Amino acid sequence: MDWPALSLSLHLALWTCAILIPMGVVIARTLAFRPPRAKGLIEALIALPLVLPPTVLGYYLMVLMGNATPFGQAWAALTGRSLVFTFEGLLIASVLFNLPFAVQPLQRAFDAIPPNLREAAWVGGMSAWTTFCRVELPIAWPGLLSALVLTFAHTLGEFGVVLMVGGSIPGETKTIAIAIYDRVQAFDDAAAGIMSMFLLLFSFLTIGLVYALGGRVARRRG
Amino acid sequence: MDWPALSLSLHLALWTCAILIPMGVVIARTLAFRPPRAKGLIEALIALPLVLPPTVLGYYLMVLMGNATPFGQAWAALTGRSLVFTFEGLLIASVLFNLPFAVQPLQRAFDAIPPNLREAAWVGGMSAWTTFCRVELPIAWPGLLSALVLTFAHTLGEFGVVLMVGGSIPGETKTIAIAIYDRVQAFDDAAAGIMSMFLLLFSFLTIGLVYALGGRVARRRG
Amino acid sequence: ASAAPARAADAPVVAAASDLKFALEEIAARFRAEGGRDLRLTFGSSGNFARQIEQGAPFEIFLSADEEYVFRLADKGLMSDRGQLYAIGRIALVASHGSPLALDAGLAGLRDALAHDRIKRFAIANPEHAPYGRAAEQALRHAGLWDRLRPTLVLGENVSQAAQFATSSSAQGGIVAYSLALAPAVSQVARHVLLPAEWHLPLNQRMALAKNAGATAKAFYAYLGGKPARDIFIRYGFTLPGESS
Amino acid sequence: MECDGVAWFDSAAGVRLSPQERRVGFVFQDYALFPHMTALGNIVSALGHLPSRARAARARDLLAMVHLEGLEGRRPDDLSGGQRQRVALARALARDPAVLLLDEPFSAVDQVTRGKLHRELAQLRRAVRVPIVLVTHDLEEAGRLADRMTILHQGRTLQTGRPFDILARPDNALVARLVGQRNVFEGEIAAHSAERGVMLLRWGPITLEVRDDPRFAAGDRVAWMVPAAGIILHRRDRPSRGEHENPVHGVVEEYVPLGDTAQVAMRVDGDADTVLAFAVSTHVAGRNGIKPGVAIAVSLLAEAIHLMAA
Amino acid sequence: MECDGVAWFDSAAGVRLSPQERRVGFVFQDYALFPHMTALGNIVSALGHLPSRARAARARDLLAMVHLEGLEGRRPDDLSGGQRQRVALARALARDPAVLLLDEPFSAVDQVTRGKLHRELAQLRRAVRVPIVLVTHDLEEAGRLADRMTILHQGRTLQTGRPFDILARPDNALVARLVGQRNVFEGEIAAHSAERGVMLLRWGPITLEVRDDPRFAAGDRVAWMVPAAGIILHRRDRPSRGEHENPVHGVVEEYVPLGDTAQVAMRVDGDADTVLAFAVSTHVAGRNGIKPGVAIAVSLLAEAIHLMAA
Ligand SMILES: Nc1ncnc2c1ncn2[C@@H]1O[C@H](COP(=O)(O)OP(=O)(O)OP(=O)(O)O)[C@@H](O)[C@H]1O
Ligand SMILES: Nc1ncnc2c1ncn2[C@@H]1O[C@H](COP(=O)(O)OP(=O)(O)OP(=O)(O)O)[C@@H](O)[C@H]1O
Ligand SMILES: [Mg+2]
Ligand SMILES: [Mg+2]
Repeated sequence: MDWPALSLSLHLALWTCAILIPMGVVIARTLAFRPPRAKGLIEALIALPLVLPPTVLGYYLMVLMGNATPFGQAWAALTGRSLVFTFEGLLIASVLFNLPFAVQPLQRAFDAIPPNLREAAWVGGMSAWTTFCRVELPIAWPGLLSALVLTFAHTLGEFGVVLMVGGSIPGETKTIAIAIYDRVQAFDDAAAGIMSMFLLLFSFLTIGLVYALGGRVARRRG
Repeated sequence: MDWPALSLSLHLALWTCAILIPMGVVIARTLAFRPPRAKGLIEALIALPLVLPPTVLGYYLMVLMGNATPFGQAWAALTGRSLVFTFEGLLIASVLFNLPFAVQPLQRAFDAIPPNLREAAWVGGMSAWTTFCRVELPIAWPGLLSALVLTFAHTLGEFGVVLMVGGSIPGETKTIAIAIYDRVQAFDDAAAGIMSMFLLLFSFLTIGLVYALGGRVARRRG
Repeated sequence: ASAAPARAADAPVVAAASDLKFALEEIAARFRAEGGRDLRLTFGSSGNFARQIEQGAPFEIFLSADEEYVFRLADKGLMSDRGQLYAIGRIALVASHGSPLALDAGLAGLRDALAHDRIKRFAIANPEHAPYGRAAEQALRHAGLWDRLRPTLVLGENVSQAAQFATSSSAQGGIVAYSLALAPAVSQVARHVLLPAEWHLPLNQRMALAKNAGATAKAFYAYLGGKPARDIFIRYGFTLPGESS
Repeated sequence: MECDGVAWFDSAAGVRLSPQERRVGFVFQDYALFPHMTALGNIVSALGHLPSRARAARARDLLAMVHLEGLEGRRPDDLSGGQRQRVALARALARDPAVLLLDEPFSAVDQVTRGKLHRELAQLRRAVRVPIVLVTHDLEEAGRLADRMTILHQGRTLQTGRPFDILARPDNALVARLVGQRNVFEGEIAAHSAERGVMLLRWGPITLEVRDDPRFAAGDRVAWMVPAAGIILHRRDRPSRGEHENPVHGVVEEYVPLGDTAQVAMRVDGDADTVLAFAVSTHVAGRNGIKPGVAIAVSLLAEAIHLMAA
Repeated sequence: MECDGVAWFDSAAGVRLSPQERRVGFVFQDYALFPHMTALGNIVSALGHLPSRARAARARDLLAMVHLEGLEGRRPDDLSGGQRQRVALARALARDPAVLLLDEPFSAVDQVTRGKLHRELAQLRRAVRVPIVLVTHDLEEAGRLADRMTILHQGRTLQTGRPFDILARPDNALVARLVGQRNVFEGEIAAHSAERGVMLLRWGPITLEVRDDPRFAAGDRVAWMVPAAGIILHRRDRPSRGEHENPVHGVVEEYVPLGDTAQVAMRVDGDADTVLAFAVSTHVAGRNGIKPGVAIAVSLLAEAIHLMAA
C-alpha cells in the first residue's frame, strides 16, 4: 500500500469537497431559487466535464494553467509557485472536473424544497441566512450528503486529469489512482490488486451509505 | 480529423445506447416499481464505475474478459474470436462503465411516475406492455432522453477503459478520445485541438439540448 | 453479424513503444510506398503492450523499448522467437526555448541552474516502469545530480508525456528519448543535447513477431532490418546494433 | 368477492382476476389522468375492447355525456378541476363497467362546482344503471347521492343502511358523532312508564322523558342524542304550550347568525361541560335578543331523542 | 398599504417592508410546517424576537392554546391534518402578529374536525384580538367566522360587506350564484303599484309581486333571486292562506331527503329550463307524497325576492 499516495488522495478529496460543496451550494441554490435566463446554458457548461475525455480536459487545463498564459503567470506572480505540477493545480482541476457530480444532486435537493417553506421562514422572522441554515440545509441534507460522497469518492478515483496536470510527484501529485496505475505498469499486480480492492471497498461502502440514506429519505417522503 | 476513429466512436456510442438503454429501462423500472430487498446494494453496485479509476476498471475488465478466464474462453469458443481488443469487448466495457449514467436518470424518471397512473391504465384494460408503451415511456421520456444523450456523449469521451480493454487498434478499438490523446502525445496540437473542439461542441450541444428539454418539462410540472 | 465497423482490410497491427512514434511512421510510409501492404501502427507504453499481448491482443509485431518485455513474452511462448535487437535508444536533455537552462552534454548547465535554483520542474519518464525513465535516472545518478534534482522531478506516464512536460512552459527541462527530441514537432519548441551513452545501461530495443503473424507482418519485420529502415532509425537518433555511436 | 354474477376473487376456487379483467370503472381521488394525452386520448385509452375504428366516436359520445364537447384536444393541465373530474368519469365509464368506484371524486372541487357535479352524477346514475360505490368524507354528499351508506372508521365498518336511517338513528355514539351530531351525551334509564309509553332518562341533574324503547331497561347506562331540529327555543315574545316538554335552562355560549338561520350553542345550567347546539331562524333570534351570555330555555322533543348502546 | 398604523408598502415614500419586518401571522394553505422540526421546534422557529431562554416556554404556552399539550415532540409527519393545522396556527401566532392571514386553513381537514376547529378559531379570535383575514371557498365557513366578507372572482373584488348582507342581498347575479343561490333568474319590471308598495315582475309566462324597489323602473330588465327559505310548498294536507302569494306550479324533478330536511327541485310548468330549488322538512314531504314526477305548487314570498342589476 502506497500510504503517501493514499494520504495525498484523501487530502485532495477533502479539499475538493471543502471548496466544491460550498461553491456547489451557491450555484445550485441560484439555479433552483433564482433561475437566471441562461439557466440551460449554465447547466450545460457545468455538465461538460462529464463528456470530455479526462486526459484531454487535463491537457487543456495544463496549457491553461501553464506559465505561458496570463492566468498561470498571475498565479505564479501571486504565490511564487507555478500551478501545474502542484497540489494547488490538481485541486483546481479536481474542482472543475467534479463540478457536475456536486452540483447536480445539490440542485435536485434545493429544487425539491417547497417554496412556501422558505416563505414560511421569512414571515416567521428568520433572516435569509437563518432560513438557509435552519430550513434549507437540513431539508437539502440528503442531496448535500450525496454530493459530498460522490465528489469525495470520485476524486479518489480520478485518473486522466491528474495524470495530465500532476506529473506523478510523490507526496504532491501522485494520487492513489496514479499509484495503482504505476504498479500495474510495473507488473506489480499484487500491490495494484490490494490498492484497487481498498478503493473498491471504500467506494462501495460510501455509495451504499448514500443510497441507503437516500432511500430512507425517499421512503419517508413516499 | 481522424475520421475512422470518429466513425468508430460513433458506432461504439450508438451500440452502447442500443444495448444499455433497454437494459437500463428494465433495471430502473424494477428498482422503481418492484424494489427488491437489496435495492441499496444494487444501486451501489451500479454506481461503482463512477468512482473506480477508469484505467483500473479497464485493467480488471481486460483480465476478466481475457483468454485466461472461463468467461473469456467460453466467449472465444462460441464466437471464434477473443473478447479483449475487439469491438465487442469494448462494447461490453462501455456498457458496464456507462451503467450509472443510464440507470440514474431512468430510475429518477420511472420513480416520478405516480403509481395510480399505472393503476388507472390497468383498470382501463391496458396490458402491462401497453401500459409500458403508452403511459410509462411517454411520461419517462425526458429521463430516457437524458440517459440516452449522457450515455452517448460519455461514450464518445471515454478514455481509460477503452485504452486498457481496446489496445488502441486503428479502425477497431482506437476511438476519437484515444486519437486525440495520441495527437497530443505526438505534439500535434493543431489536430488535437480540432478534434477536441469538435467533441466539445458536440457535447455542449447535446447536453444543452437535454437540459433545455428537461427544463421545459420541469416548468410544465411546476 | 459483427457489430464492428469494416476493418481496414485486416492490415496487421504493429504495437510500438512511444519513442518510435515519428521514426516508425516514416518507415511504414516508406514500406507502403515500396509496394508493401497496409499496416496499422499503435503507440503506447511497452509495459502496457506486453500486458495486453499476455491477454491475447492481436498485435503481429511488438517493438518494445525494453527488451525484457520481449524476453518475458517469448518465455511464455507468446512470440515466435526471442526476436531481434532493432535499435538502441539514446537519451537527450531538452529544454523549451524559453527555459533558462543552458544545454551541454556534460550537464554543467544543469548543475549551474540547480545551484542557482533556476530549476523548478524537471521532467523524465516514470523510472518505475518506463525504460527511458530508468535511463534518465541512471544518467542523472552518474552525473551526481539525482539527489539534487529529485525534488523537482515530474514523471511522465511514458516518454512521450515526459517530453510533453519537459517542453511545456511549466518545466525548465527534462531528459527524454533522443528520437523524440529530434522529431520536428519537438525541435520546433525545444532545444536538445544528446547525453553520453555510457551514462546509462544500453536501452536495447527488441522486436519480435507474434506466433500468429501473417505474411505482411513478416515482410515488414524483415523490412525493419533492412537498409532504408536502418537509415531512418539512425536519422531519428537511434544507435543500431553492430554500429557504434 | 363477486360482482354482477362474476367472481373477482375466490381464493378457494383460485379465481383472482387481474385489474384488466375486472371491468370496473375507477375514478381516482386525484383523477390519475394521463398528463401526456388529450381529454379524448385519455378516454380512447380505456376503449381497448372496441375495434380501433369505433373508439374515437365512442369517446366523443362519452365526452358529450359529461358535457365536455369541444374540449377533446385539451390536456389535463389545461382543464379546470371540475373538467378533469368529468374526463376521469368519462374514462371510467368507457370500459362499460360492471361497477363504478369513485374515490372522493369531488374533494378537489369548489363548492358551487361540486353542487353541479352532484346533480350531474345523479342524472348519470339514472342513465348508466351500474352500481356506484362512492367514497367521501362529506356527509351531505353521501346523504344526497347514496341509496345505501356505510360508515367506515379506522378500517372498521360501523354501520350500513339507508342514509336517512343512519343519520336519524345511528347505532352508537361514535357513529352519531361521525355523522355530525353534536348533541351526543350519556345518561341512565331512570324508569319505565309503560302506561304513558315513555321512559325517564337521567342526564346529570336533569330527567328527560323519552319515547319507550324496549331495548333498554331501568338502570341501563345509555348514550343518547338529540338532533338540532329536536331542540326548540322557548320564545320570550310568545310562550307556547310546547314548553312543558323536557325543558332545559342554560346560557348562550355562542351565537352565529348565518343567512336565514343562526347557530346557537347553549351551556346547560348546572353542568358547565355540557353544551347543546341548535339552530333558530335569524329573525326569531333577533326578536328574543339572543346573544352570548343571555339566559334562555329550550325543550328537547321527546320524539326526537334517540337512545343508543353506551 | 398600511396595517395597524404601520405602512407596509408605500411606493411614493419608498417604504417596502421585507417579509421579516411585516409582523404578519401566515397560515399557509398546506401549512408549510418545517418537516425536520418537531411541533415545538416549528413554533420556536418563529420566536426569534424573544430572548432564547424565553422561547421554549412561550412555545409551550402557544401549543397549549391550540390544545396540543403533549405533542411537543411530534414531527409534522406524525400529526393528523387537524393537528398540523393547529401547529401552523400556533406558529403564526408566535410572531405576535399585527394581522393573521389564513389561506384556506381548513380545506384539508374532514368535516367533523373542521367544525371543531371553527369553534376554536372563534374562541381564539376573542382571545388574541388581532384582525384575521381568512381565504376560503367554503361559504358556510366564511359566514360562520367572518365579521366582514369580500367575494373575489377571477382576481376581481365583486362585493364586500357583512356576510348576512352579502348572502341575503348580493349585488348581482354572479355574486348570488357564487354565494350558492340556485334560484337566480332574469325578468322584467312590468309595473309599479306604488299604492300597495309592490312592483310586478314578469318572469316568462308568470308575473310575480315583489317589494317595491326604487332602484328599478317599469321596463327594466333585472336579475332576481329567491332564497330556498323564501319558497313555501303548498301542502296538500292542510291548505293555508299563504297560497295566494306568487303561486308557481311545477313538477318534482329531484327529491333528496337528507336527515330532517329534504332538498326538492321543481321544474316550473311552461318553462322546461327553469328549476326552483328549495327545502322542506322530511315529514312534510312524506305526508304530501313528494317524489319525482309529482305535480306540486309553491309560493314565492314577495318579501324574500331580491332584485339585482341585470
Ligand atoms: N394494504 C395496505 N397496506 C399498508 N398500508 C396501507 C394499505 N392500505 C392503505 N394503507 C395506508 O393507510 C393510509 C390510509 O389509506 P387510504 O388512502 O385508504 O385512506 P383514506 O381513508 O382514503 O384517506 P383519505 O381520506 O385521505 O383519502 C395511507 O397512509 C396508506 O398508505
Ligand atoms: N403574481 C402572480 N404572477 C403569476 N402568476 C400568479 C401570480 N399569483 C398567482 N398566480 C397563479 O395564479 C393561479 C391561482 O393562484 P392562487 O394560488 O392565488 O389561487 P387561489 O385562488 O388561492 O386558488 P386555490 O383556491 O386553489 O387556492 C396559480 O396558478 C398561480 O400560479
Ligand atoms: Mg382516499
Ligand atoms: Mg389558495
